[in-house]
Amino acid sequence: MHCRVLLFAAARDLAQSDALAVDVPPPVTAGAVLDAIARRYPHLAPLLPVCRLAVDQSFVTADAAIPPGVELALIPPVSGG
Amino acid sequence: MHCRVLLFAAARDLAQSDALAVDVPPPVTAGAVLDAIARRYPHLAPLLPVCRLAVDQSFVTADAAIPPGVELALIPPVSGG
Amino acid sequence: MTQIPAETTARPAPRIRVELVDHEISLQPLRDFIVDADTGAHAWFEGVTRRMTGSLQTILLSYEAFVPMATRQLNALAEEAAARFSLTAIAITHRLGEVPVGEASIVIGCSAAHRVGPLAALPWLMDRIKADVVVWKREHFADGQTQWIHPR
Amino acid sequence: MTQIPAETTARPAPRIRVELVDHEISLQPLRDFIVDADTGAHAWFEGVTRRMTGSLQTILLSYEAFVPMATRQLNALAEEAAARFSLTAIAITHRLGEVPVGEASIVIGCSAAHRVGPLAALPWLMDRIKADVVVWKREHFADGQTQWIHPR
Repeated sequence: MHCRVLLFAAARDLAQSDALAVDVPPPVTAGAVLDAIARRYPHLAPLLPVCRLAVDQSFVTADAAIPPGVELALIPPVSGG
Repeated sequence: MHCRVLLFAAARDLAQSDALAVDVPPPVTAGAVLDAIARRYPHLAPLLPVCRLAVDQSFVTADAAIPPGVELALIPPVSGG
Repeated sequence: MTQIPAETTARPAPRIRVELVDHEISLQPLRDFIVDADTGAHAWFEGVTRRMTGSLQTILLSYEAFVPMATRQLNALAEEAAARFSLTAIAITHRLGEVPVGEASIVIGCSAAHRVGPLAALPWLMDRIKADVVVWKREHFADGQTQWIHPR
Repeated sequence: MTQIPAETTARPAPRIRVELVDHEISLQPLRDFIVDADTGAHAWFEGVTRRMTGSLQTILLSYEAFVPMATRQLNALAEEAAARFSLTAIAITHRLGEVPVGEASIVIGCSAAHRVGPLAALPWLMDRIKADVVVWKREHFADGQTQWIHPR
């Protein structure tokens, strides 16, 4: 499945883009999306272990299934407040 | 010992004065001062069990000895803030 | 707002105001929002850019957010805090973009009839915001370096 | 103030300001007092006269204090809070006399480099103030009755 993923903060700087695209083989889970990003974008790999994936603006766990058509965002550790 | 005691809030209203005076037989402790007030000013008696005595602007316990010349204040339960 | 007439014994819904802004945060509108005649206790937290972090001198911080998700998260946290701590009103404003030393990046104000709820709500909210809300801080140091802060 | 040159590693003494006033409390001087470039976290509590206590409508509260003792107690509590919670600055203002509905009887502001101390200091201070500081509140109800509040 072709997945577009929004990028923020250091992840966006590392990728030099505010989004990336990866093809994820089934079963398409959040963990599989992160694995596909790590393979396709080695610059991002060091940051990925501490990132979370948000699906339609909610955090999901690695085993969550990703249906087609949802909005994906790669969330590095947050530092607001 | 002749003791003058400052009064505040409901205690002052009950006594209709901002201070009172009592003669306290030795040993002059904080508890003895409160007992002397209760005998001499029966209007104040219902409030006294919840009052504290301050000696030179510090709270003392009932068994504290009261030396001559200190400032005594009868402190009803506080409600600032 | 419901069309059903309020009963005097019914607890009104908490008032909630969440904003992400790109300018200096004004306190007065936030105070006006959380104050009413039946709130006896107001508690506030302001997070402000400070000059020194360890031995490094900060010139300014800049904040970026995934705005729609952060807005949704802050509203959900405000709702949860209002229920958990019996708040009458709560206002959360986070500033984005550059925040110079001495200016606030976040202001939270909340109110209730009594003091315990608002005072307990502030640390709970700040902990939750710092753990989960999708806002990121970048330090700009006096030596020209910048660094995204990604606490692990 | 000491004449010995400050070492950059020494922790400066906390700044403390305690006031009992007989007029409306202005926040701006308190903010100016607790803010400096090295404080990243400011927390505030305002206790405000509210309209309803149970089913009784309050018109105003009036406060009386044993002023020299209350001033001494508030200074001691501010010192203790500053040490216990690593505060940079702390300001406590209590208003005396009549305080109409919607106006503050007490404002506490405190600051530190990080948020944990100021947020923990506020409930600690309010609990201590309500337990021990020699200030008394009198309720003036809409029906003309007045009552000293002497919680047991």
